[in-house]
Amino acid sequence: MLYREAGQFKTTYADDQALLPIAQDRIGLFIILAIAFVALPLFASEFFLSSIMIPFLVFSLAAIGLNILMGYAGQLSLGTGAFMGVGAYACYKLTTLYPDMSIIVVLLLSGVFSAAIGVVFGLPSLRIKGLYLAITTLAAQFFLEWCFIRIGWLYNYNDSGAIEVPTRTILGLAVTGPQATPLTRYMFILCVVTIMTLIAANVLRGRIGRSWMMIRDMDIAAELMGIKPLNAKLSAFAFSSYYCGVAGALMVFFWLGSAEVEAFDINHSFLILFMVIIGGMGSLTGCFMGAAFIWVLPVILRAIPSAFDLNLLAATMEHISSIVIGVLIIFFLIVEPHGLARLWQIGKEKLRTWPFPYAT
Amino acid sequence: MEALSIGLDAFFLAPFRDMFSLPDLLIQVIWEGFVSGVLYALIALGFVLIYKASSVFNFAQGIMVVFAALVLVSLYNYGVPAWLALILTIGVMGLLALSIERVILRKLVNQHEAILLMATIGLTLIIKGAGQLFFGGEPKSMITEELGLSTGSSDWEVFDGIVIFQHIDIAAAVIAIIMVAALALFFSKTRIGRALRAVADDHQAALSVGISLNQIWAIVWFASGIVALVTGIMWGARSDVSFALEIIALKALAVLILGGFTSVPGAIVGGLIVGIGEKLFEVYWGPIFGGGVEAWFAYVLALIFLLFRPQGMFGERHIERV
Amino acid sequence: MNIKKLGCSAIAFAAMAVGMPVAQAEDTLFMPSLTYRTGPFAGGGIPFADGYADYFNMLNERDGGIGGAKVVVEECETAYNTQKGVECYEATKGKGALAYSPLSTGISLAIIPKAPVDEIPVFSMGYGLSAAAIGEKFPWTFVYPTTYWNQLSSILKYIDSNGGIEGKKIGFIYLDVGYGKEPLPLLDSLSGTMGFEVAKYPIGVKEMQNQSAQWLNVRKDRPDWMIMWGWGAMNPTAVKEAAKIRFPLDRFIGNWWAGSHNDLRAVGQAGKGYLAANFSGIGTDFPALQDVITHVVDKGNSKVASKDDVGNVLYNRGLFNAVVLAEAVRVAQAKTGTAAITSADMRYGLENINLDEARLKELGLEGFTGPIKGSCSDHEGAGAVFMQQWNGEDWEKVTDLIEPMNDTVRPLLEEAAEKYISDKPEWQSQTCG
Amino acid sequence: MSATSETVATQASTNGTSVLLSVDNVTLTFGGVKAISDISFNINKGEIRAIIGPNGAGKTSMLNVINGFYHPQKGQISYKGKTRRRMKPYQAASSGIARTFQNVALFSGMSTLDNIMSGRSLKMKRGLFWQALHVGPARQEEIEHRAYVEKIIDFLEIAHIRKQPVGKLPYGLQKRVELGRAMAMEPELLLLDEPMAGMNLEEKEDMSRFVLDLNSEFGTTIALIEHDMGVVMDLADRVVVLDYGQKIADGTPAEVQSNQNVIDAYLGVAS
Repeated sequence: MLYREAGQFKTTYADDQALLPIAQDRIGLFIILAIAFVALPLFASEFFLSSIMIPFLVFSLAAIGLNILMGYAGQLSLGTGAFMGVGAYACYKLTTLYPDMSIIVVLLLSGVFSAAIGVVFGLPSLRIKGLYLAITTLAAQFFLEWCFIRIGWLYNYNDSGAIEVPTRTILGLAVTGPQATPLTRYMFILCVVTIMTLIAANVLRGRIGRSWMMIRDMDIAAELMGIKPLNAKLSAFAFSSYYCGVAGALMVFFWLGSAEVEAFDINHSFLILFMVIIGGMGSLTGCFMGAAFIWVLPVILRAIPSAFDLNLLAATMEHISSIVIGVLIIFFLIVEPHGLARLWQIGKEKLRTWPFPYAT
Repeated sequence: MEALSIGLDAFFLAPFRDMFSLPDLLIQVIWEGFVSGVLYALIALGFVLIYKASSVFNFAQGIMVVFAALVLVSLYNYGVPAWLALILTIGVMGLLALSIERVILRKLVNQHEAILLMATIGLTLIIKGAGQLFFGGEPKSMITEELGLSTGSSDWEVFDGIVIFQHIDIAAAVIAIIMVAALALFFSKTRIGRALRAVADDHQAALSVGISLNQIWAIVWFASGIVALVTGIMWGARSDVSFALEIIALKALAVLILGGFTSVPGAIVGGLIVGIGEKLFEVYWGPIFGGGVEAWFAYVLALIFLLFRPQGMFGERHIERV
Repeated sequence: MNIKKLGCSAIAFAAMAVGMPVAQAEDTLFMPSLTYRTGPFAGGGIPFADGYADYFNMLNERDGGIGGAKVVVEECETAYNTQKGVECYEATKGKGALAYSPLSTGISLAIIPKAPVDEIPVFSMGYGLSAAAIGEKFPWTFVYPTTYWNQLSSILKYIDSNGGIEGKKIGFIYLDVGYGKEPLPLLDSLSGTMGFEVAKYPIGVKEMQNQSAQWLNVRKDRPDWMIMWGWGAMNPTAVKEAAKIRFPLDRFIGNWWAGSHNDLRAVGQAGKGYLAANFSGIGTDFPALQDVITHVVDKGNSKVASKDDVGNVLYNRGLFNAVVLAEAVRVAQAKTGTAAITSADMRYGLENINLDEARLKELGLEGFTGPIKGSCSDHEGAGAVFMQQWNGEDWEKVTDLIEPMNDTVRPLLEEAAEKYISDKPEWQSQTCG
Repeated sequence: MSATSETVATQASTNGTSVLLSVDNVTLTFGGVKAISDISFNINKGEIRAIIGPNGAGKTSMLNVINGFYHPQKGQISYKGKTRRRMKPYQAASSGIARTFQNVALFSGMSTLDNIMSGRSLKMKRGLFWQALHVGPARQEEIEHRAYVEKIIDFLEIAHIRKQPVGKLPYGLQKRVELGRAMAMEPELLLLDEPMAGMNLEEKEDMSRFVLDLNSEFGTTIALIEHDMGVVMDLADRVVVLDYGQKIADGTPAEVQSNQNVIDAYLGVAS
């Protein structure tokens, strides 16, 4: 009833090509942003910011990275964790080599390294497709993991073999390291993620994004229409890995504070993959929904027993949440294989036609 | 220049000198590679069976290995005699296959391969959670001797050295061969087996001659459940039964790349190549890289292989049409 | 799930979101327990978590807590995963956590930098950063009773006293992560001074149960002794593989995380002779353990799967972790005069701990472990380890305590501590005491 | 062999029309099976050229050779005076060859609008930087191309399905969108692979109208494969007939229709 586009006429192509052509969507986004930028910083607890919102944003960004590759360019990848690792290690090396360089610059540069590595491991995609490609990205995953362990230079030969985040400031305010408050870190990540999401949305609706989707939907036709598969696939790998790399750097620098190689292991790749699947391939909104679902839901599930004074073991809860997520994945695949984003869209369509369900 | 020639020597010649200076060790390395190759091949075989019949890339194969072994050991620990536990475990795997077909596959008929793959990822999470919930996460020892498998070893004196053969490894190889033979017989001699092959070739055609797809799916899942159980017993005997085993199953993916998703001989040959190759590489070349190269060798091998033969070892090159 | 329940959980979630203080009874001591009862390392995590919780529960049952304040143990499952560990830390720190013992090097590394900011001490008992032994540099981190480096020196001393170490070849097989690699610098440095040769065999986490290639390398290199820094499923597999290549198991020594009952039960008779370092007593033959059995286990308040698990190596290790924390609480209570101490008091307590023979006897733990005495500069206590040997069915203590080579190790630790704080300007001004 | 191509070229120039594309002695085999053997013909600028023949005659393979998807073992293709033996499909596209497919090959996950916009890919030049910001030149460019695409949408009368995902459109409309996508490339040579297949009479008439208009209004040279002889006779200026991978006739519709070889091939008379 409230969600109607009737009466909203577009008079220019520019209006019609806006990211959110429907006014209600724009209002909704505005409310979400207002909550994220104003309400949460004012009212949310430290735990909520540092253990729910920060990981949620980091994972959303990583999911966007993977979704660009998988959902938009149609190239399955199981190496997300490793690409995030490249970003994190690059960020660490850069900031320890050049301590005076602004952390923002370091962060943006670190994505470049993971983009480069992404391109190298994307090369086989020119000959290999589908599931076969997914398994070759496993080679990237395991080989890079091995490099993170074996190449001591990457972690400055620390005895612990881990990268430890030094304190970096912006305008005198600590944004990384233990001194940085959850609020500062949250606001920083929120800005980065918001801007990068906007950029992704812009790129995806332009020529480059379209060329990825052409390759995804019908690679032969795309080639016959002048798309060079080499450029399209590698640019998708580069762009996707850039996002993953920045997400990895954010994860270590603004969330964990330190990381060993296990932080980027194969399970991490799967975690991001689940987010993309659950959220919906080929949907940016879906990335956020998927990240919320996979990361926040278990946190809530864990909180339920204590809310009801149920004396359940933490481990039991862990098993149950694993089962619940597994069941939900299958449930979604059966009910709506295109993920939460599609469900959301269907919901909106229903609203639009309500109360006449058969109107189109 | 000199450094380069030393480097080339270290990489291309020295490993072979090492091999021939201790031939008994070389034989041992190849044997160890062969045994782990057999186990990789078994896991890959589980994948192939299911993929052939239903185009489902069963990601849960690895966790099924753990689950089968866990059920067996836990039943024994509850006081069930070993032989009965084995039979009951086979029953449990059958039940699992049946419920997977009923609850999941039947609802996802004709969906895209990627969606079926994801469904098996969901299945993995469920089995993992349920397995730990019911049986606990702590590692358990495999009931090797109780199942009548010898834990001893035999020596073979050769080239002034010895090669040690663990009886359990010999048993693994023999049982694997028997299983592959049994499967081959099943495929070629029985009505259901022939139906399975028909399904693999063409779903529509199979349906039109009155073969129930549901029945066949349940059967292949059951068959790979049994393959998983055998793998679980063998690998469990080599170390222990714990959820860490699941990670090894990922190596079967590299095997599948080499052998192709639908080829039983491919799974076997691929398994042996990966098994023997990685042991040789780790022992003779690993020290050059600081060791631990086994972690990626199989995947990188598969990747390089794919670049030259994208269709796999036994796959046919197909012509793209528009 | 009905609407009412949904509402309740929504409220719980909202409470979490805005950080409503959770009502706590007065005079409690909140001890978070970051456990891993799931995942590939659950085999080590479960008994440790049980011992830890049972000891505190025993104190509650037997003495009504510590100094009149009940101990509240809250478990948070990490699955040995750093991300989840950090989440657990953030989730529990606001509830008045007194100290953290995450039993994971990865999680320890993640929370050590947070400790001075949140003012909650980290007690990584025999794991984590070795450099944290230097109290001046790491005022908020404790590694009693000893560090990996000192432990390694004790193991090398044991080898030296069993046929000499000079000119020998020592094989070092380790889990290829930060934990396993930590002793490498010391090993390299001591190989020069003590005159032995080192061969290294890394085992990737994914290859824990697939070690045959590395053991073939061992067979090729023929080391005189093997030392293992292993964890989880790596341990039983390694012992089995060693037995397979006929490596003499009485020359194969695991560190204190590679010598639990869970590890060797899977090996059984085949593992006979295998040695491991340990610093906490084996079995239930201590009054304190008997109290745990009477007050907790027999009443069905323990999470142990069977009563036989009480007294096994890692159960006792977890229990010992709780013993040290409880003692630190007492020291802090004595100083402040209040029962409900703060985490900053806890730091004082940990730093001024003095578990001497007499005190151990009072606690019902005579002979359980060596004495520990902390100080401002010494956060490890330079404790000694003993060797235990697997007899095919159980562990037996086979040596007395072997003192570490503290004189050699301490300067290296100081060097490492310097290096750790070199890029942390805010750490350079802090000091102990 | 070269003599033939020379004669073709001379023929064309004497007719006063310029040759846009000529196929010279092309042979294509798949693992020993000949799909096309030694075929030569040409396409003049501005004409509608039909390629006909029974099933399996090698028509689609011929189109695939022309736009570089298959590489012939023998022979060569000359396009706009340039001769290339091996050409990548995207090179063909950038030199102005567009095509549609026998089995609709639309980008099923995208809307009608996006599908047609995708035809503009080669015309759009702005780099990643401007696209990321989506202000200034990139936005301007997107809007300009949108205007052109809207013209095509009007021309093809598909404005009502502009925002719909193409996967769910009826077959006839999908074919139309595919034509639109090819038009968006502003091709000089448009290859249509059975544009009317599976259509009812009304749809066929619409499509014929579009093809003729496209040829006359936009001046696009068109080569089409079609089974419906009626349609071919109405549309085509010249027809080439293939059978079993060989050229059996070439000429105006009337000439071809009366050619004995063609009649035999279509009626299945043993030759």
